[in-house]
This record gives sequence, C-alpha cells and structure tokens, in this order.
Amino acid sequence: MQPEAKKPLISLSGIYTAYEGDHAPVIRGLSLEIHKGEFIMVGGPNGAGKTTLLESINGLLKITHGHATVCGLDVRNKGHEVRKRVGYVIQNFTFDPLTPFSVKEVVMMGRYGKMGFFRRPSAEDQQAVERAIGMMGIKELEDRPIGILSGGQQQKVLIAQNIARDPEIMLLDEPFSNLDFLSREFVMDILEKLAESGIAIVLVSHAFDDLPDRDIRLVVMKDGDICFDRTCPSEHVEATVREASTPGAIHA
Amino acid sequence: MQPEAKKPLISLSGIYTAYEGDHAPVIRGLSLEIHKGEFIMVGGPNGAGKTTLLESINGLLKITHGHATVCGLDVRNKGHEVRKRVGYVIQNFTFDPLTPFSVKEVVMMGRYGKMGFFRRPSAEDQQAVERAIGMMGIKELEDRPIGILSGGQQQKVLIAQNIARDPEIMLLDEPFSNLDFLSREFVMDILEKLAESGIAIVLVSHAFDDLPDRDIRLVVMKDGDICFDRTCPSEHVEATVREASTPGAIHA
Amino acid sequence: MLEFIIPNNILCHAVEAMLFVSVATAVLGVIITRIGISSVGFTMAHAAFAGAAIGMFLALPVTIAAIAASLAVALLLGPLSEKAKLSVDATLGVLFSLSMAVAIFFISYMQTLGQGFHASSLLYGDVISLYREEVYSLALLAVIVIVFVILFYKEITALIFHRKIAESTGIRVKPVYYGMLFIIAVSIALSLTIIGGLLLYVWLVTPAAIVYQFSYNLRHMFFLAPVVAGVISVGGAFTGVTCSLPVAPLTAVVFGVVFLVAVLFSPKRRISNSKN
Amino acid sequence: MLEFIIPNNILCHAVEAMLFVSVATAVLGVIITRIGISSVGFTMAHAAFAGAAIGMFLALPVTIAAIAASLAVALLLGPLSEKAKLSVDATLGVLFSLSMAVAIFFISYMQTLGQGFHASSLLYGDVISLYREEVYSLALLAVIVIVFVILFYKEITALIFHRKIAESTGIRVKPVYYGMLFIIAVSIALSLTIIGGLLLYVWLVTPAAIVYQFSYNLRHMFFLAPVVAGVISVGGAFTGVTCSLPVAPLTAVVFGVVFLVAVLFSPKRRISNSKN
Amino acid sequence: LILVSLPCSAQLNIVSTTSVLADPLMYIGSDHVRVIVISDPTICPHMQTDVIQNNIQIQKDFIIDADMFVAHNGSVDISYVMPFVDKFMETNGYGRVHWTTLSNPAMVWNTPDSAVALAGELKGWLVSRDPANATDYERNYLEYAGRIRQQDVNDREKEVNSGQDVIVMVWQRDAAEKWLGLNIVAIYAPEFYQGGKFTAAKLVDDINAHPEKYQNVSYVIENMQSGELGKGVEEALNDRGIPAKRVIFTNFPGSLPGVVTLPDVLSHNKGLVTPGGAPVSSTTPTRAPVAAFTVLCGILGGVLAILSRK
Ligand SMILES: Nc1ncnc2c1ncn2[C@@H]1O[C@H](COP(=O)(O)OP(=O)(O)OP(=O)(O)O)[C@@H](O)[C@H]1O
Ligand SMILES: Nc1ncnc2c1ncn2[C@@H]1O[C@H](COP(=O)(O)OP(=O)(O)OP(=O)(O)O)[C@@H](O)[C@H]1O
Ligand SMILES: [Mg+2]
Ligand SMILES: [Mg+2]
Ligand SMILES: [Zn+2]
Repeated sequence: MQPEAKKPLISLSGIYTAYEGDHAPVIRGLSLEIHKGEFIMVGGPNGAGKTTLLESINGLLKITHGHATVCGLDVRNKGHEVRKRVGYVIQNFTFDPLTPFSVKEVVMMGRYGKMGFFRRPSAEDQQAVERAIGMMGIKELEDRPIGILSGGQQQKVLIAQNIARDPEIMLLDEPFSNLDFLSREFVMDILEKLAESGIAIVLVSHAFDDLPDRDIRLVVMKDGDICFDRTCPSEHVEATVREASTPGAIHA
Repeated sequence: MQPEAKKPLISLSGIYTAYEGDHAPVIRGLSLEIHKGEFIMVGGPNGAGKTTLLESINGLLKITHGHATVCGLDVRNKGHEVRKRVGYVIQNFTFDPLTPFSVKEVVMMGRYGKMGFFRRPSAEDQQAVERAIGMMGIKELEDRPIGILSGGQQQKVLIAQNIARDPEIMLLDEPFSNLDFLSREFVMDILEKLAESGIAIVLVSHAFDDLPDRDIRLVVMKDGDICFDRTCPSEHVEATVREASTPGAIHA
Repeated sequence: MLEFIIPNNILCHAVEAMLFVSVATAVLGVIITRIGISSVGFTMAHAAFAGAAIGMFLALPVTIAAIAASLAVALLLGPLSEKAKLSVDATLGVLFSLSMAVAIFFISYMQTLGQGFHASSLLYGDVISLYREEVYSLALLAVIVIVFVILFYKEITALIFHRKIAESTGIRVKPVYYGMLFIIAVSIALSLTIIGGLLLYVWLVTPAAIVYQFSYNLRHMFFLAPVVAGVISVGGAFTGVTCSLPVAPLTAVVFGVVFLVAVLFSPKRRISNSKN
Repeated sequence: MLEFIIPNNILCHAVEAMLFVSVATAVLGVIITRIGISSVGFTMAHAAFAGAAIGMFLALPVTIAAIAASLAVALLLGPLSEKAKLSVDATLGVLFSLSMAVAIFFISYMQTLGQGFHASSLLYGDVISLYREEVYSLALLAVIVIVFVILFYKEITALIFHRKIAESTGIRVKPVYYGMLFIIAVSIALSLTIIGGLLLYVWLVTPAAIVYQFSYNLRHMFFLAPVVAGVISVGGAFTGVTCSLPVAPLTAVVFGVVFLVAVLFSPKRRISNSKN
Repeated sequence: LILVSLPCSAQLNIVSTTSVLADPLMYIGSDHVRVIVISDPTICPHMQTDVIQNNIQIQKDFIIDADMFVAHNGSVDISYVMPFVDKFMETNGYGRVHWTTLSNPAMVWNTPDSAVALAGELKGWLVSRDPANATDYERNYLEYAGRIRQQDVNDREKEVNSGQDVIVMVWQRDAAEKWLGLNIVAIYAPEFYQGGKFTAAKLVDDINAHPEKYQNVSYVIENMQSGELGKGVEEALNDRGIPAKRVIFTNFPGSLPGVVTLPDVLSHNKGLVTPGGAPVSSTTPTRAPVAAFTVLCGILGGVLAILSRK
C-alpha cells in the first residue's frame, strides 16, 4: 500500500452530533474511517442516525465533540471547503411545480460551490454537466422545469447534479427510494464505476437487492453509533443488517 | 358472487388527465376496475404516470375526458366526498423541522375530513388514532413534533394517518421508500390484513421483495396507460414488470 | 364594560379596545405567521385606505366604503393567487400596491378639486376616541375570531400542516382557506381604526413569534399568544394613557422588546453539549 | 443624461429616475418574490423613516440617519431570523413595525419639544424634485444592482432553488444570503425618496409577477422584468409629468393593469383539453 | 392648595389647530392664556396624519379642560385636524366642541398687513371671551403688531426688490409681490393647482422656449410646507447660465430653529431675498452626493465583509 492510500479520506473519531433545541446528541461517540475508492453501504433501522451521520461528515450539522477530518480538512471549521469536495444526495425533497429551473440548470448548480465566487461555468463545467446528464439517461428531460417531473425523475436529476460535481466522496441518502428497478440497477452500476475511479461512495439504503455482485463494506448503525462494520459478500448484506440491527446484535 | 361485490369500487374508463399549462395529457385513455378487498400492485418506469393515476382516482387532479366512479361517486364532481373514503399516502414530502404538530396530531388529521365540519374528535376517533399508532409501532414517537423525525419515521406517521382514517380504498405511493427492511415487512403485513378486511389496496412501488407470498394483481403502467394487468404469483412480479415495461411488451 | 374597575372612561375604553383587538389579532396571527402571509396586514390596511378614498370621492360613507374595499380584497385574494399561480404573499403585494395606487391617485385627484381627504385613522389608528358601541363591536370581533378558530380548528390546523395532505383527507380546502382569509381580512379591517395599518403588523406577528420561541404546540400557541398580547396591550394602554405617551407606538415597542428577549431565551436554539 | 432627447430637465430627470429605480427594483424583485420576502419593501421604508425621526431627535443629519437605520435593519435581518427561527418575512414584519413604532413615538414626542419633523417624502416619494446629481446616484444604484446580480448569479440562483442543496454543494450560503438581503435593503432605502415607501411594493413585486406569468426561466425573468418595469415606468413618468398627473400612483396603476392582463393571458394556467 | 391653583384656573386654556394661531394668542394673551397646538408646524397638516391623534392623546388632559378651541376652519383644518378633536371630545363624553374660527377661512398671514389683521381678529376673540383683561390684550396686541410692522420693507429695500426678478411658488406669491415688491416673472404650483397648468415642468418648457424672459431671475422661491417643487426650475436656469438661487419661504411659526414667532417668519422670509438681509438659517437640502457616497461605502463594505469571511 502506498502511504497516499493509507491516509483515510474520512476519519471520524468519537464524534457527537446534536440538533438545536434537543436534549441529547443523536450521534454518540461514533468513529469511522473511509478510504479512497471504498464502496460503503450504511444500513440500520429508521431513526438510527444515518442521515445525521452523513450531514456530520459534510459539516451541514455541527459536531459538538470528537475529531472529524474529511479530505484532510477539519470539518468543524472548514465545512464549506469540505462540501466542495463531497457530493451529497439528500433523502427527502419536494420541489414546487413552479420552480423556475430547468434540469440542466439544476445539474449545473452542483458545480457552483466548486467554481467559487465570480466565475462563470466554463466549457469544462458544461462538459461535466452533459456527461452527468448522459450518464443518468435524462437527456430528454434537460430543458424541462424540475418542479413538474415525476418523483423518480427528480431523484435522477439530483444524482446527476452530484455526479457533475466530480466529488472525491459521494454521500447518497436513499437515492433509490423513488427509482424504478431499471434505473436502480443503472445507478448502482454508475456508483460502482465511480468507486472504481477512486471516489469513495457512502450509500445509505434500505434496498439490498441491486448491490454490486462482490464483497462490500457494510456499516450498520443503531442508536447513533455503529454496531457493525465489516466487509461481507453482497448476498449476505440483508441477513447481516437484519441480524445486526435486532436486539442481541454482534458488535464490530 | 353477490351483486354487492360485483360493483367495482373504482371504475375508470378511458380517462385523460393533464397538468395545468401542459400541452398533452399525462394519462391517456386509461381504463381500470378495482374491487373491494383487492390488493393491487402498480409498477412501471419513472414518469409512467403512476402518481398521476393515483391523484386522478382521488380527484386531486382534474380528469379531462372519460368516466371515473370511485365508491359509487363521480370523481369529477364529488372529489372531496371521494377523498373522505380514500386514503392516500403521498410520494414525496418534507416537513420543516419547526412544524408545530406532534405525531399524534398528524395522525388524527387523517380523520378530519371524515368527521366533517364542527365536530370534535370523538372517543372513537381517539381509538382509531391509538390503534393506527400502535399498528405502525410509533407509540414512543407520538408526542414528538413530526418535523424533527427521521425520513422513515415521518413516512410511518403518514401511513398511520391513513390507517387511522378507516378508508374503503387506500392508495400508497411508494410508501416503502424510506423504510428499513423490518418496517417494510411490517407495513406489508398490515396492508395485507387491511386488504383481507375488505379495503382495496393500490400500492405503487418499485420494491418487489417484500410482497405477500401469494398471487397478487399486478398493473404495469407505461406512457400514461396500462400495458399489463393480470394476477400473478408474487415471485414473478419483478420479472413481469421488467418484461412489461421494456419496449416489445405484452399487452393485457 | 370595565368601567367598574377603571372609572376614567377614556382609559377604560382604550384598555378594552386594546384588549379585544390584541386577542383577535394574536389568535389570527398564529395562523398568519404559520401560513406565511404576513403582509396581509398591510394590504388590508391599504385596501381600506383606498376604499375610503374612493368612498369619499363618490360621496359614500367613508367607513363603509373602507370595509367594502377590504372585503373585496379579501374575496379576491384566494382566487387571484390561485389563478396567477403566485404565492398568496406575492398576490397580497400586488393587491396592496394596486390599492395604494388607487388611493393615492384619488387623493391627488381630490386635491385638484380642492377637497381634503381624511381616512388617516386607517393608517395610524386611534384608541382614545372611541364610542362605547365601537368598543362593543371590537368585543364582538374578538368573540367571532375565537369562535371561528374553535369551530374550524380541525380544518385550519390541517391546512397549516400541509395543504395537499389536508386536501387528500377530504377536507374542502378551498372554502376553508378562502373563509380563513376572509375572516382575517375582516378582522384586520376592523382593527385598523384602533391600531392603524402601519402598526397592526406588530399585533399580527409578534405575539405568535414570541410564543413560538417556547412551544412546538399549535394548541398552546393559540392559547398563549392572545394571553401575551392581551397583557402587553393592556399594560401599554394603561401606561400610555396615564403617562401621556402615544399608546400604539409604545405598546408596539414593548412587543418588540419582549420578542427580542424571547429570542434570546428560546430553548429551541440551544445545542446540547452533553454527551447523553 | 438624456437631456439631448428630453430637453425639459424636470421631465428628463423624472424619466431617468424612474428608469433607474425600476431597473434596480425589478431585478431585485425577481429575487424577492422567489424567496418570499416581499414585505422587505415596507420594512426598509419604515426603517428609513424611523432613522430619520431618530436622527432629527438627536440632531444628526436626517438623510444619513435614515440610511444608517435601513442599513442596521438590513444587517439585522438575516441573523435575527436565523436566531428566531422565523421566516425572513415574519422577521421583516417585526422589524418593520418596530421601526414604525419608534418613528411615530419619536415624532409625537418631538412635537412636544417644539421640534418639527419632515420625512414624509420617504413615505410618498417625489420624482419631480430632483437635481442632476441625485439622478446620477440612482444610475449608480442600478449599475450596482446589476453588477451584483451578475457577479453572484450562481450563488443567488442556487439559493433560490433550494437552500440546503446550495449549502451542500459548498456554497457559502450565509454570507451570500446576508449580502443579498443587504443589497436589497440598501437599494430600497435609496429608491424610497423617488417612489415612496407606500408604493415601492409595486415596483418590487409586479414586474417579476408579470414576467412570471410567461416564463419558467429565471434568466429570462432577470432580463425581462427590468425591461417591462423600465418601459412602464418611463411611460408613466412621461405621461405623468406632461399631463400633470401624480407620477408614481399613475405608474403603479399601469403596473397593476398590466399584471391583471398578464394573468389572463398566461399559458401556465391552460389545461390542455386535447387527447394528445 | 386652593390658593395656588386659583391663578391657574383663571387662565384661559386654548387649543389651537396650528402654530399660526397659537403664536399671536400666546403673545397677546401673555400670562392670561395657555395655548397648545395640535399640528406640527414643519409640514402641512395633511401630511401629518401620523401624529395628529397621538398629539391629541398626549395633550388630552389639557384638551379636556380647555376653555377655547380655535381654528382657521380652512379646508386643511376641516379635513385633517378639527374632526379628530371633535371625535375625541364627543366619544369621551365631553360634548361638542365649540370652535372659534376665522371669519375668512382662507385668510393668509405671510405679509405684515395680513399678519396684523390676523392678530387683530385673534385679539378680538380674547377680548370677547375674557373682557376682564381686555386692556392687557389691547396693549399686547399693539406691541405685537408693532413687532410685525418692524419686519416690513423700507423704501430702500422696496426699490432694490422691485428690480429683482423672481419665480415663486404660488402660495408665496402675495408675500413676494405685494409685500416684498419683488418682480414676479413666473409662478409654479403643485399639479392639482388650476388643472396642472402651472407645474414646474411646464415652467421649464417655457424657460426653454423663452429664455430671454428669465434672463435676470435671481431667486426661485419655495414654500416650505409644499415640498421641493422648484429644484428643477433652479437647475434649468442654472443650466442656461442664469445664476438663480433657490430659497425656501416658510409659512408657520416654529418651523425652523430661530423662527419661533410670526414676526420671525416674516423676518426670515424677507432676509432670504433682501440683499444685506441676514437669513436666520438656510436649509438647502442637497442629499444626493451624501446618499450616493453612503451607498457606495455600504455596498463596498458589504462585499468586503462577504469576501473576507474566510
Ligand atoms: N431536525 C431534527 N431535530 C431534532 N431531531 C432530529 C432532527 N432530525 C432527526 N432527528 C432525530 O434524530 C434521530 C436520527 O435521525 P436520522 O434522520 O439521522 O435517522 P436515519 O437513520 O436517517 O433514519 P431513516 O432511515 O428513517 O432516514 C431520530 O430519532 C430523529 O427523530
Ligand atoms: N405538476 C406537473 N406538471 C406537469 N407535468 C407533470 C407534473 N407532475 C408530473 N408531471 C409529468 O407527468 C409525467 C408522469 O408523472 P408521474 O409523477 O405520474 O410519474 P410516476 O409514474 O409517478 O413516476 P415516478 O415513478 O418517478 O414517481 C412525467 O412525465 C412528469 O414529468
Ligand atoms: Mg435518514
Ligand atoms: Mg410517482
Ligand atoms: Zn396640505
């Protein structure tokens, strides 16, 4: 192993994250390391803290205790720098049917943070957007306003937006929830390719059937901490999650 | 068969539904009959018109041509009467974290339409709410504001809201999208029981693994019409949807 | 009504008027802030103003014309924003501007004719020149608002929660929504003469905002907002009249201060630093 | 600047002033209506008013005090609504009323001290009493607004689209958002003397609302809104001054009429009755 | 206690709609009267609907016990001031207000003659109301009239003035022409005056069409209570190389620092246009450059703040 690859892209140690106005933290003392090109599947029951974990990683939520380094930056004070390099497909979204943005514009927005202030989209940005739209197979929707698309179509747009960003890490929060089975397989293929190209993929999902056909790293969360973190063959994922998230669970 | 059971609960014939400001209708000449206690699974690619179909059935969208009778009422002019008797779990939702409603209140809202003007929730309403909350296993969340729940928790609340309504028909638009596998099986069980008790269940979903282990009626949509409508064993559903929604498809 | 406690009738009427108005506006304010139509206050004020100007011009009774104009706006509001596919707030903006433009236009025109125009109490309000009957009508208003909210509590809360979900449960959303806008508009039109269009906003927004700093519960907000508003308003009226300070501005300033203090002490913003 | 076309300097300044103000407000109006802070217009108007009153009271230069007060509100707006967890609109409401209360309070109080107060031009505006230099400053304002929107176009659109998604792409949402509110506030404070606080709303809301009836495209809206606003305002100024009618109300009425016509002909409301 | 309060209750408490009536009443009545004013002197009462009611409330104790209510009874008073006082008294059970009003509601006071006439009528009110002190009132009236007369133009000034061309806002026409003897070349007025035939814009058209007529205009005279209509006229003249200066006449005592009484008003106005006369104070608002500067600073500061928040 080269020293480069040894340094983790994401390194959380003993972090706590609390929501404003709440009495207790949701994430409690969680530690996790993720390396370049890793494909990680995060499972666990509803309310376990998966979404909270993702938003702690990219700094959208404030970590109150512990150390968190992402892409070599301290998340706790370089949040927006981190977010420029970390894609994030949010879990729930609704767009007003009258939102005045076309699919293409929305995908381009993925690159805005990276571009920085005062820069116009360059030819390179345009290409990245074209490529992402092509990859997600939403070329024929590109000029339609996003608000009047179907749920699945909107989700594809948000995924394309994150692909267009060329992130180093991609966090996906149940990106398949509205997708038909063809799109699901399709997107999973894309994610795998992205992981092969060196992007770390952190996929929160409750759907286990379209996983890539190889060993993958499975992280199971429960009550704000990780209760299982090991590599296992994809066909064992479902059983493992089931086992790990029921009361008498194995600990990693 | 008794004459009662013969009269369909939902009867659509040659309906067209268009969105405001659009050039062409999304649902084009679709016909469908659904009877009491039927369990129907609706599949089909993203953008096929599944959500549009559900909202045409309960009158949220305006049917421009064709006949549509639901629970014996003409949807085109008795929309709100229809909606009092038809549950509907919407596909996408986001709630502001500051929404000032507890889970219990939200579940109770399911019964508001039915109660009619000027009536307070009765003991019966309270019981229905208790029962629905119990059924969905969200008792310990009942006093929390809905806005600060996790995605899956919120979805369970919306399902509970519709169970509390005691509807004659229940339309569910991807109700599993945010649910963990335990909850998925759990909810599917509940739906089956509801169907057995005589409620017609129309389930739009892209997830096929937790289907009840028996023959179910499968409807596949494509381009605003139904391209497959037949009963098949649950283990064949995935393959059938796959086949039906690809180009050279069988027609029902 | 409170003469047995407050023998000075100027003070007594002022206190009563402020009490009733603040109860009505605070209750409605909870709805208004939750459905995000906070500019409804201005708009109604200026619609009333425009109505008064037109009434004056056509030699109709000014108050009746003012109320008629606010009712017209109240009736237009729902349908127009639906048709224009604009938020109610933006529609309010447009209607507001139109009212004001019409008002100013007529006023200017009347100047040409050498006529004066006097409807300013609609903009600035007046608590010290009230007939007993006017106070009674404000009491009636407070009662109507409370009864309305109690009667349609279910529908109103469902609407506040999520309009589409409310509609899908079979609630007739449109009539309730339009009815709600209507009651709001009428109440505002009637409160105008007391507090004035320019300050009415404080009464509509701050009580709800203050209570909101401490509660996630809509029912509590409906209870507490009028209590807070009533206490502050009665206090303001009392101090203002007895110390010869302008009542409405004084009370508005107190509302503002209480609001800022509430924000400072709100538990909603606290981030728990504990590990459990 | 346009004296070579319009030799009458009063008419010329009126046309120029209306043109520049309408361009600035229409561009900002697109943002304002999309992020739902339409009451920002009032608030700034009255903050300026309050500032003027306080300035007068403390014997400071009135205009500078007015601008300082609007800047203060502009700076407070973002952080306060974040802290209070209220919509910016509701915060605006609170600030607005407070300003007005402070203003009225001071004005009333000053009268008893025998000092006068003269800030009504902030409420009513004036386009026919402008020196050339004042017009230059408005031209500068229009340029600044356009440059601001061009420079931060990416960030502004992302914010309008979805604040959380914008933040998650690494845009520094807060400074841009606060900066935006700031520019809006400053522009409004400067436009006040021309159009007046009571009518400014029309300029902020209607152009965007008109264009919105025909387009889903934000870029088009940013282009067309100032064009529409410019044409109507210049026409209004021209007609008003030459026919001796009050310019701002006249123009506001035209805006309203154009808006209603636009709603009638909007393709967004058409339901296709065809079967294909 | 009774002894102390007796002289007070012997005073005549007067509520006046404007400072125009209040100032002479205070002077003429001296110790025998106490006068309060409802409207603010700096702007026309029709522009101050925001404060009238508060002013009434603040002074309510005085108003309730007032002995006399005085008003011009002109259109402005009738619409913007008197009704509020009437309603306040009536609703609170103090009965109908009996107004003492000018015999000619349109009476002006911006020349010494008209000001003396006004003071005379007001003296009459006091005398008939409180005959016991009539001699005091007569004496004070003569003194007051004398102070007004002092402000009159002398022959030398009249001569100089008659050679001066001015443009004047219509409400100050009498003062400028009949009293100060200035040579009026043109007037201007708000748009509602005479169907808009005399707006500043129309005047500028005329200046452009017949510049020779305006060659010697030295002042553009505004009326403080009517806004700043004359700016464009001043600019049009200056653009043509005519060095006219815009000056602002006032109409109300108390509207400027140092302009407290009716005689002060006359003195101030005269001083503005009479060579060698010392204007008490001149406020020529030129806020534009200040405003522009502030915007620039503000915006630059804002942008810097945004960028520097690394
Ligand atoms: N904005 C919020 N304020 C306070 N508490 C919150 C907030 N959002 C979520 N929570 C709470 O934090 C806990 C974890 O929520 P989170 O959304 O991270 O769960 P999750 O694992 O993503 O669940 P799901 O699978 O349902 O999406 C839950 O108990 C939830 O109620
Ligand atoms: N509000 C709207 N206005 C105009 N067109 C719309 C609107 N909502 C949906 N559509 C269009 O109607 C078509 C059908 O959408 P619908 O939401 O019914 O699809 P769906 O089958 O539910 O898809 P998914 O599986 O992605 O939820 C799509 O092409 C979509 O773009
Ligand atoms: Mg989640
Ligand atoms: Mg759908
Ligand atoms: Zn006037």
